Amino acid sequence: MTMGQLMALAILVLVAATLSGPRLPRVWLALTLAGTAALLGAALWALGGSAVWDWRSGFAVGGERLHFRLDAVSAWFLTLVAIVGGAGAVYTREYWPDHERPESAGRGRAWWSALVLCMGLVLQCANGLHFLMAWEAFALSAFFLITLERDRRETRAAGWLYLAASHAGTLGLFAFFSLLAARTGSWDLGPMKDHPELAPLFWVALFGFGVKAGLFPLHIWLPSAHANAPSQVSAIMSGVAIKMGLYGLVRFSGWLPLPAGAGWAVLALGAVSAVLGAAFTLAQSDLKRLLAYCSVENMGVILIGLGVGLLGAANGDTTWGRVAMAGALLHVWNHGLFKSLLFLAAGSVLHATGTREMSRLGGLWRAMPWTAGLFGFGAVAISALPPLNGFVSEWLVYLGLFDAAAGHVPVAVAIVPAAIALGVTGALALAAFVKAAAMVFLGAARTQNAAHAHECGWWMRAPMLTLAAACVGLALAPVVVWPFLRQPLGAWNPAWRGGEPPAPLAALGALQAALAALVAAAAGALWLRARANGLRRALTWDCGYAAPTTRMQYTSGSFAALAVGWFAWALRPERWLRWPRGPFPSRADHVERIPETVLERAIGPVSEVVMAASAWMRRRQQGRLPDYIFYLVAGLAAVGALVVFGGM
Amino acid sequence: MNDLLNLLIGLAMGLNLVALGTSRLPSLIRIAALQGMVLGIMPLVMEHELRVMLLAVAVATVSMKGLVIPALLRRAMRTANIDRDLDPLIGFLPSLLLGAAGMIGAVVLARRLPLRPEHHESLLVAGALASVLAGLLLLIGRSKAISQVCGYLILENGIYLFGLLLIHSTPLLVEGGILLDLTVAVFVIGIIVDRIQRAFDSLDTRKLTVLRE
Amino acid sequence: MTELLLILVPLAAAAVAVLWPYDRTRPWFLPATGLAHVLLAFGLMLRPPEAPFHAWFGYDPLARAVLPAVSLLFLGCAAYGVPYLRLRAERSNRVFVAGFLAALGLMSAAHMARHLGLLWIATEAVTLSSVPLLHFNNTPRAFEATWKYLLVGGTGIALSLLGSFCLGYASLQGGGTGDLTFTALMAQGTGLSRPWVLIAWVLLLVGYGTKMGLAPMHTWKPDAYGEAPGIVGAMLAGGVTTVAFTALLRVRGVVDAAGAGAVASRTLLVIGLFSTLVAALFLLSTRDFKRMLAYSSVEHMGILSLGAALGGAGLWAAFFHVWNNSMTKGALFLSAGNIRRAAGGRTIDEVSGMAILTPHSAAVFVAGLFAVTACPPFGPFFSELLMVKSAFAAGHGWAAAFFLGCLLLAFFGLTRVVFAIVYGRPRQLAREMDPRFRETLAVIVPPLGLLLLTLWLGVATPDALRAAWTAAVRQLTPTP
Amino acid sequence: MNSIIAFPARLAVWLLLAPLLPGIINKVKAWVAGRRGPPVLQLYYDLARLWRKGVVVSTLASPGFIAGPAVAWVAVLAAALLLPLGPLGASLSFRGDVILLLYLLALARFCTAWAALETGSAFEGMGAAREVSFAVLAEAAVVTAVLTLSLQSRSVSLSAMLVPAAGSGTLLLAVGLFTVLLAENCRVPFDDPNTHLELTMIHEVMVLDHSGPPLAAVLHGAAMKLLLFSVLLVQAVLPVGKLPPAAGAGALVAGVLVVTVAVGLVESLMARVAFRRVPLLLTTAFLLCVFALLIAWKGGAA
Repeated sequence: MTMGQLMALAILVLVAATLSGPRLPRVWLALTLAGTAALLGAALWALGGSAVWDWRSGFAVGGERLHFRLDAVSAWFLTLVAIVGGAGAVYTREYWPDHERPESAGRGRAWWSALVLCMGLVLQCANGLHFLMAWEAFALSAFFLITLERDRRETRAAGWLYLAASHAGTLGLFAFFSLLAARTGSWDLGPMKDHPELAPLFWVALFGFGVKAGLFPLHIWLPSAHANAPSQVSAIMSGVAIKMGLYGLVRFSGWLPLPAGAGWAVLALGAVSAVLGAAFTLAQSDLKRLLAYCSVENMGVILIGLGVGLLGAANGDTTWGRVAMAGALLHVWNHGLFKSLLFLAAGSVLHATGTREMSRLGGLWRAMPWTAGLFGFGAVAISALPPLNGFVSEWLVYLGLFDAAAGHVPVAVAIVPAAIALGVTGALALAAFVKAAAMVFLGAARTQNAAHAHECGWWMRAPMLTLAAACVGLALAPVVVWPFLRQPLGAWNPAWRGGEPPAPLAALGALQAALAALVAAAAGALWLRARANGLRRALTWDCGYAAPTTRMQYTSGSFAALAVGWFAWALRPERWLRWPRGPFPSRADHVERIPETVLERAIGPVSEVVMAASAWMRRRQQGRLPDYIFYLVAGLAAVGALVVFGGM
Repeated sequence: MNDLLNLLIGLAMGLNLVALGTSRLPSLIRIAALQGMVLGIMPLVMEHELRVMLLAVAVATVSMKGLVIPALLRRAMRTANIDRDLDPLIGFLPSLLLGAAGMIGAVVLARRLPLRPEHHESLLVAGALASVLAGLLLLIGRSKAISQVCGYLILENGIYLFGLLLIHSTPLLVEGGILLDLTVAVFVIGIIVDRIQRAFDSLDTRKLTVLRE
Repeated sequence: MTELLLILVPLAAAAVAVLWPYDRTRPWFLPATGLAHVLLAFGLMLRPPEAPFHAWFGYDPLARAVLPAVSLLFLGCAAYGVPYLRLRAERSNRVFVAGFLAALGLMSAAHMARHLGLLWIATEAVTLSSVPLLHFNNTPRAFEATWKYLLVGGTGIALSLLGSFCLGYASLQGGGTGDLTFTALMAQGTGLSRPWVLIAWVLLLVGYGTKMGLAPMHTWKPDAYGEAPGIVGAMLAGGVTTVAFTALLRVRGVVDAAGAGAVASRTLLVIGLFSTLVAALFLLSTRDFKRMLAYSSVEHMGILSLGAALGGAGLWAAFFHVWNNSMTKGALFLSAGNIRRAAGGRTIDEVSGMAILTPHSAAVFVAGLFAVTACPPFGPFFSELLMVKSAFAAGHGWAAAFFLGCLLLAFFGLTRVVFAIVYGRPRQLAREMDPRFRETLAVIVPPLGLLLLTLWLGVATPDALRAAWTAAVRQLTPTP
Repeated sequence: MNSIIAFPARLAVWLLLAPLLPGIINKVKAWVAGRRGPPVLQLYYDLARLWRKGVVVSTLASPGFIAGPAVAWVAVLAAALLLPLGPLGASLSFRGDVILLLYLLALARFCTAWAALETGSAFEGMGAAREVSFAVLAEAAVVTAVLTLSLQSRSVSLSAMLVPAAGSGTLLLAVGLFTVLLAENCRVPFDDPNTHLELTMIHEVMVLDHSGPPLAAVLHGAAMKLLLFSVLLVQAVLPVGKLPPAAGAGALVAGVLVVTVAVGLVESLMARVAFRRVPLLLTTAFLLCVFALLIAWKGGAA
């Protein structure tokens, strides 16, 4: 059985799954798992050997022959699609079942497998026309997944915002691909480094794909969409879908000639996304919104790696560029895995308590130990702490930056600030995830529904465990991943087709394993010692205060206040304060809200101007016939003027 | 020959100004009808020998433009017992001035345009343009439905005038078709006006503004 | 000779329908005639007569490239008309059916007219024959809409007549024999007197542009489409506009041959982009979903004239888009008609949650929305993408960018309205919805069929059509 | 020196000598204040006693409450072992180990904060919030310092990095790192380890609820962290690696002592700054490191 047959099988099975989704949940689950398994097989096949599946159809679709091409770069992303797609499908069975969601469960299943299928197609289309088709189909199925719960007003609003932003990006891609086709004379895609005149197109692509990837100024749609979507959808959106935008950037930065400023721009964009994304992450008080902003941050980290890679490739295919690029690609996998894990865990919290508001949760670890443990695991991983996998990829990116800096390369002006930005990002992310995990799972329950939470079942636990296991694998044996990782690296830049790891991955892996063991041993030992000495339970010693209430706990807002204050220039927090007055103050309150700065402060005013123009137009058309005739005559005059004076 | 034609055209152009200046609905209708008749007899003046088809066309035009449609409009006006003053959106004096300016402009333009030798002396082009302008001016400047129909009539008269330039070249079949279409159009408009007057109790188009943004 | 049947069959059917005594069975004339017309149109397209039947009338490549689309659309509307007229059994449908059939015949005539004067006559006749269809509802609103349609459209059509005369005079002045067939005019070419040609172009563009509904002459459109029954709206948006567009193309061919092609392209480009912008701005804040369709139609007319302005590949894409526009508009208007009837309201303040009340129509409506906003795999995606591509290829980069911006605004407006009426909870008005209306197969299949046609056009464009469009492009571009 | 004895030696240094530093600091403070003060070995007695004591755990706390200190302790120890120790060298050295060191310290911070939040106490939440927030600025300074070192030495592994270039840059770097040391180890002027006003504390308030062996782990970990930073600072300033072993060891010990005394002096001569001013101070440290970086860069470029 060849890779091509495997791919074809996967596509057919997923189509069947889509059709079976509305009516037959079990069949759907089986088919979706089979399809994702086939996808995974094909992807690993492509990554294993440097085989490339290249297939052109005999028939034409939309006037162009289908052209599928599965090379290592596509396969790298396809792996993620397959894993998360399968895990989410299993999760759906318990999280979004027919008996709880009679109206939307069926649609949800169908669109889910459609989404997986479309993302798979996007990764394989090597023809601009079909790439756009798959791209838009993927965007639309994502839209229908986000709006599954469409009787909720905010879900509809979030869905519309997503669709609008996504369409803006798609129109950017319209321009990109039609320019490409207009200049090369064919819709076919492939390496075109030998057309220097195509270089400026990179900027159009950066916009088009950047919207989907949620890079900082273009991320406006991301938080609300990921927060309001059903959690398994948030997981695949945040873990995989936004990576499609990244795939576009990687793919076409590898195929097209690049303008001189490309690496610099990408690096700067990445640094901004990373730092500000992290700042916004810390400031959020809605668990899923926090996770969503964290995706912006991680895309920033990946983009820093990509930017260094571009600079490295532009400056003579240097080793440091290779390291950073490897880190970026590896972080794609890592972030995909633990971000999905975190969203699934958040979903199980939402399922158990019915709220995403962190200041209404707390102390859940007792009721839902599995979720708590898995979320904690994810938090450590996403804060890029050793001994987990997040660290491995960020370490590679750091290594690229440090190598470049140590080498006193000409582009160090860009490299050094990026390194510092990455450090700040790490610290912010750590703060954010300490906060998230602690506010939700530690301390005392802040509300009744938090107190009466229940653990999720195995259908939801199993996918989370799978994702966590994958993370552990990547963490403890990064050197095993290298043989796969070098394929996309080589496919992206043939000069980097080298065999040996760019960094002491083996040493790092060994150290991480040792550290893990040591940590476990130490924890165990301390626990035993404490038991031996006698372990007594008592009230929290709140500095002698004997009657602590749950309201006394630090909330997410107060936890973040300090750092938020430092980033107020970007976050623009809105505060409403009423100080306690008089000897026996009746009431005092302090409301704080972190606005969607870009959306409310930048997009808002612009759209108001447009709407004003629209209103002006409407006032011109009030049903008075003489006016209409006048417009007609005015049009006549205008056309006449254009004819007479237009020539000169 | 040509002088007679120019005389008629001048008459039509004068009627344009009167139409712009009049403040009463019945007189406006009368003016439009009169202009229609004047135009109707022009082909007979232009042609040397009388052809049956030509005669038929002339008769049809005169009867339609001069009699039937005005009658229709009068009926609508009477049944819709609306006040006979047509309150202008553009005042009478301004419309008069605009009309005069348009007429002068039309004459100037007609002089600048390349014309066939046999049309050098005739006022056809100028008259056509002037009537078209006057018609548009009425359509824009008067608010009552009937007055707008009159404006439309005058506009069409202008086009008809221009059509006379081609009377030798275009086959009468086409001419006839065009005339038929125009008259039917105006007829339909008349019918609709009649219907509207049943639907709404007034023909003031300022009241016909339910459909709006 | 058989070409004439395209005109005569509907007219004859109309005549018979007038005389037909039974209100219940009369509607069946519509699908019958539609089917015959489709067969004729496609048969003649696939096996075209070697020479046009007459210098004045003929099923020439241009007609072959456009008329079958109108004929298909008519078939869809006719199929829908039967159940629709059964719902409106309270009043006689004699005039309606006759007018509808006559309109088809006259539209065929207008598409096939190869003589300046005949073209105008047929267009005007189409306008007049659609008047009784417009005020079929007999409400004051309908009459007001008709009134505006007549006067604005009438003024426009009058101007186009003046333009036709000017073009005729241009040929006379250029020493022509006064033969006003397009072939003759194109043959005369640069012999035409340039000033008159330019005047003619301005008048004809504005005149037929009014019929097409290009801004700022679009003002009659929302009123007419908003008040007319769904099938009439579909026919106006997909058929009558096409007539005017074809007319413009024929004239443009002459202007091109007269050596003023650059001027024509410039004006078409500007007016097309302006229409797209105006439509987008109106779409952003309109609340009535039938008027929304009207503005969307204005937008697509702008797209068509943009394609015409680009010429060559752009013109080809414009023909492609004519087909897509007809099919998509048909699907949208018919499903909107269902929704309108079921909801008993026309604005997003009165209507919502139709996905629950009329699931199928709502689904078709949403799919149609994505089709009309150029989302793949529907046809408009391909035609508009081709248009953007040819715009870039022709070096009109800024025009393409502006165009894409307008598309984005339009997308915002359309999605806003459609989701508002489709999703959410049903409103009170829908409780006392028309009791006779049920989502039967008869009212779902026609719009669905048209939608599938759009899909088919996009995904698997038949080579016959591609060939037809190429031939039409060749006919319109003068060979130096 | 072969690693069979080197490794135990290093381990011994980190585990056994670390608790000396707080003692010395306290001695210095007492001496400046004219008191006798606690014995230098006080921390050893405390640790020994705590290791034998029983444990009181908040009713809200999860097992993480015990695990946290353990993990943090391991993380600090691991970080320390990565750091070359003068003539003893590092136990393991590879490209990029410096980044691992930074992130191990981050792991320690994560676990301490986690354990602090286990109890749901407002005070410990406050402490944790401050710890992680100030770490943001401190991290920037540290990363800049490390970048400076790698620019100087054109290498990215600690053992090769710690070869200071003589010059004004080194001085700036020293001051910057010293400030970071004070902040990271929660000394005056950032924090007052032995005040009893919880509202003003960072680190101490995070461990309010710990007792017995976990508390011992926390205290020992803190001591090790202090030693780690002073060793890093000394080796960043003095060319310890280049000297002959004996001299090197002497220089290192002397340097660490100087740093410790300096900490003590700062604590006795300065007062805690208001929290509002802390970011300012950290930013100053960051800027010092940036200047050092620029100098190192020019040096490298020349």
